[in-house]
Amino acid sequence: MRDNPVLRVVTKITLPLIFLFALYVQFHGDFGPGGGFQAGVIFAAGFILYGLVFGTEALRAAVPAAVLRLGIALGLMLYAGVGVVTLGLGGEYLAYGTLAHTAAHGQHLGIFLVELGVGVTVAAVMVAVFLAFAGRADP
Amino acid sequence: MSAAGLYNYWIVILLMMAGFYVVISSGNLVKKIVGLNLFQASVFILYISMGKVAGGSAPILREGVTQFSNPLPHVLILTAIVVGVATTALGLALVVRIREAYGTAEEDEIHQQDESL
Amino acid sequence: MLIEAINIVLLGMLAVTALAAIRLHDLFAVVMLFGIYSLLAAVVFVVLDAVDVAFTEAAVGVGISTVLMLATIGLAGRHEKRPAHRPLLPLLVVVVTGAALVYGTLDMPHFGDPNAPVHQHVVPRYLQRSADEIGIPNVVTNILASYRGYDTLGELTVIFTAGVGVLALLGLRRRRRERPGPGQSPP
Amino acid sequence: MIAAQLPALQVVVPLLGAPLCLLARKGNTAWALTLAISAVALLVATLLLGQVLAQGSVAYAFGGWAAPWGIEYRLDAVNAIVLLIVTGISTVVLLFAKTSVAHEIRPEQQVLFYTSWLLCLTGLLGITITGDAFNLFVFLEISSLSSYVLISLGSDRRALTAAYQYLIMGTIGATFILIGIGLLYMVTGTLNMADLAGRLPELTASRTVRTAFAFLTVGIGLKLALFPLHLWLPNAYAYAPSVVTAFLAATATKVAIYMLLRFMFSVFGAGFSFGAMPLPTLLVLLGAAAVLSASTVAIFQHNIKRMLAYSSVAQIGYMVLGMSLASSAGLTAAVLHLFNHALMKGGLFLALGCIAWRLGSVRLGDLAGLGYRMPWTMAAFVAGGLSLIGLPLTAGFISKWYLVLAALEQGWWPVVIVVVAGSLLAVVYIWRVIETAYFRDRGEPAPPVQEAPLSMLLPTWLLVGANVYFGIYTDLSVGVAGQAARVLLGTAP
Repeated sequence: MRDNPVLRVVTKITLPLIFLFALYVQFHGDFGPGGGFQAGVIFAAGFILYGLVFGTEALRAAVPAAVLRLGIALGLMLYAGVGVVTLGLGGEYLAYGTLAHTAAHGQHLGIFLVELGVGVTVAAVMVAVFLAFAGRADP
Repeated sequence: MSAAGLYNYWIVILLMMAGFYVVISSGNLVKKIVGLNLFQASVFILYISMGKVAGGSAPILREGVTQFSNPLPHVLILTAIVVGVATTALGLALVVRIREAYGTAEEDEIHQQDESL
Repeated sequence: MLIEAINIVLLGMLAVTALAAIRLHDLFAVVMLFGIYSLLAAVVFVVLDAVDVAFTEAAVGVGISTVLMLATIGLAGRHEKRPAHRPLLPLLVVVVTGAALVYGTLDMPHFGDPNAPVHQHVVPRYLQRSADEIGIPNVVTNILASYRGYDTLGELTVIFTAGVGVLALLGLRRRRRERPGPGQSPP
Repeated sequence: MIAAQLPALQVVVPLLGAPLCLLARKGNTAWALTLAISAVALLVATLLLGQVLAQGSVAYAFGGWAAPWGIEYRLDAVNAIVLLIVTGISTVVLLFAKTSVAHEIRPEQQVLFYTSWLLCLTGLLGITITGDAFNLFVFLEISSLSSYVLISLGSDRRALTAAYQYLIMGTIGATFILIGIGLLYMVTGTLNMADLAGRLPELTASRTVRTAFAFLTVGIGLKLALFPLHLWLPNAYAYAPSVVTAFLAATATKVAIYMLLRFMFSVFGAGFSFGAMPLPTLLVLLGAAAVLSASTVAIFQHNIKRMLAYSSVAQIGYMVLGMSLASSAGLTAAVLHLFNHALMKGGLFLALGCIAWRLGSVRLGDLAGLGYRMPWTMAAFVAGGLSLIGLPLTAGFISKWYLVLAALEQGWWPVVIVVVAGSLLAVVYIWRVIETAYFRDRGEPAPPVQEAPLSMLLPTWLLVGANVYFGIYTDLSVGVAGQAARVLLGTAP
């Protein structure tokens, strides 16, 4: 698969589209179906495609282990951190209304941030799981 | 009268039990995990079925629609699907390690190796 | 009525897929059947108005889970050993469990009934007031991220746990040869 | 202001600690962070118990959304005491963990190990404190997945199969619980436990509710290792790392007992669970079978960890027996034994952890003469064992005494006989260890074995000492347990 030039070129063209679609799903959950989880999965699918076509070593080089760990931790910290911020602002845990001047604004901002957190951790975990399984396959 | 309204649920129960049967009857570690997934996916259908309102539509608010299906089971099942895939990933990782340590993914062969110690 | 008919047909197809998965011993085929099962389930979800769930089931069931299962049978072998005899105890357990569930359906509200208790108590507020209280048209997102946002934090923690677990079990680097034999803890 | 937010902090602090811990570079850093977070959680649990004892019950609405629309945390005497047990045991075992984990877990896995520990703590606390049935399922899965990881890190390859077996059984249990919660939601339209409790009484005749009851009982029974659903437990405890066994044995099954109590008494109500359903008969039979069969099997084990694991199945039987009486005295005994058993099994498994650290083995035969070479460790084991048997002046005596009194109150003589028989069987299996350690020669010249270091002995003796303390001063434990029993029966807020 790795020596097929057509596949490599097509992948290089497709990848930006996949990431764009992931971003669309990430930020469009307000109106249609979608949200952080689905976006994270699509994002990870892009990386996994890259790994399948260019080899898992190339993917390991592109996303080092330390970055993956950071991503896995950061998304969850963002979500849980939003709750801590609302505590600090005098509301209950995850009471987004306190985040902005009006409750509705605060809700929008809060949902935006937690969905982002979901997307980051899900994408990082999926890529890590793929690499972990792939690492066992190579003799 | 009663049969018509419950018929759906009975098929879903059949699906759930098919998955459950695979989990507890199969001796292959991978197939057990597949069974768990079948079992859980069928439970998801049970939840979503109870949220359906005849004549309702997807719970996205828009002009001209007044009758919606129940969104709460959808939310619960979104969470449950994610929990399910997390379990699957962990279970399969365990299977890979067991296969490396024992050279097999069959329950009875693993059991024999541990017995012979 | 049409929806119900479509639903019954889909559920029938699901049943056939599940029963085939029980009978087959080639794990590759079993996993493929599972992929088909997830796809059919996603269609059922669309028919039942759960578009978000359908999207996720397609991404997870057909995508992630199936790929992981294929990867695993690539590493662990694709053939299931045939059991020496048909296990009777599992069959008994399943029949009893199924019978209990069918017994439980007898007092259930009927499929699609708009007056069922599930549609009465908690949910009307989400449908009627979330537009004012939160202001996002997709009610599922409102409940998921705000009303029950704490559940979703838990859900993300589950994913995090799975990530940590897979890293602990398999590691990110290429495999090193390790402890092939049995034995007690090292000295 | 902080006081009002304590219920959220109880779970959120360890939850946020987990990703922080993942970023640690060294095992020791991760350990220090985990210990600090666990200590904070213990402090929070103590303050919460104070709040509960002062004002009866405490509620917390996440996101500011009132229940039943939002998710609610709700505390009373029953879960406040369980929170204290979980955080207390976690902290003491973590004190012990540094040396033991450095020995048993590979360096590159230590950070992941402590991260999983925090996740497991988060899950157990989340199950205990929540007032929402579906939220309980989510946190149940956090604690389950992380405990599969913790168990699989044991150094024997059988740890992998034990973790896998537990994963399958645990997921079946969780799915049954999910079905039960779904059926309840179907007929009531709510997921909030207090709200469910208000709506279920008029539905007692519903066959759907009865099925939900059955599925919740079986599902929780699987997590609880209730006889005969206990088959995953002995291997999981025997092959997990020493500290994991101590932690899980003292907390996970306790939280499962709590779940059973919460659903049977608070959600369904004693009138339904013990009137309309045949639960008392069933529980008394299963409890008695657990005590007698598991204690007997324990006698024939050569691996002491496994022996104590079977003993745990038996101890769960005592708690179930207390529950089956469905009286104030019976529930007091059940909650009391839940508390005391956490102390004894925690102490015993830590003593075994010392032995595993020095000997690299916990097989009975290898312990010959150990009583003279590791005197403090073996003395701790003996003291913990006496509490397990139920000798006077130990915590184990107190809970068994209350259980016997509760059974006599209702004239249930067979239960008394089962308790006495179970205690005699415990004498036999604990005596086998004592005999080997003190009265048997190794035959060959013994390899030089030193006593365990103070960092391990102190936490061990802390738990063993607590067994003696709560065997003499019973005001606190019996008082809270009695209060919990009244809450469960609905005679106190």
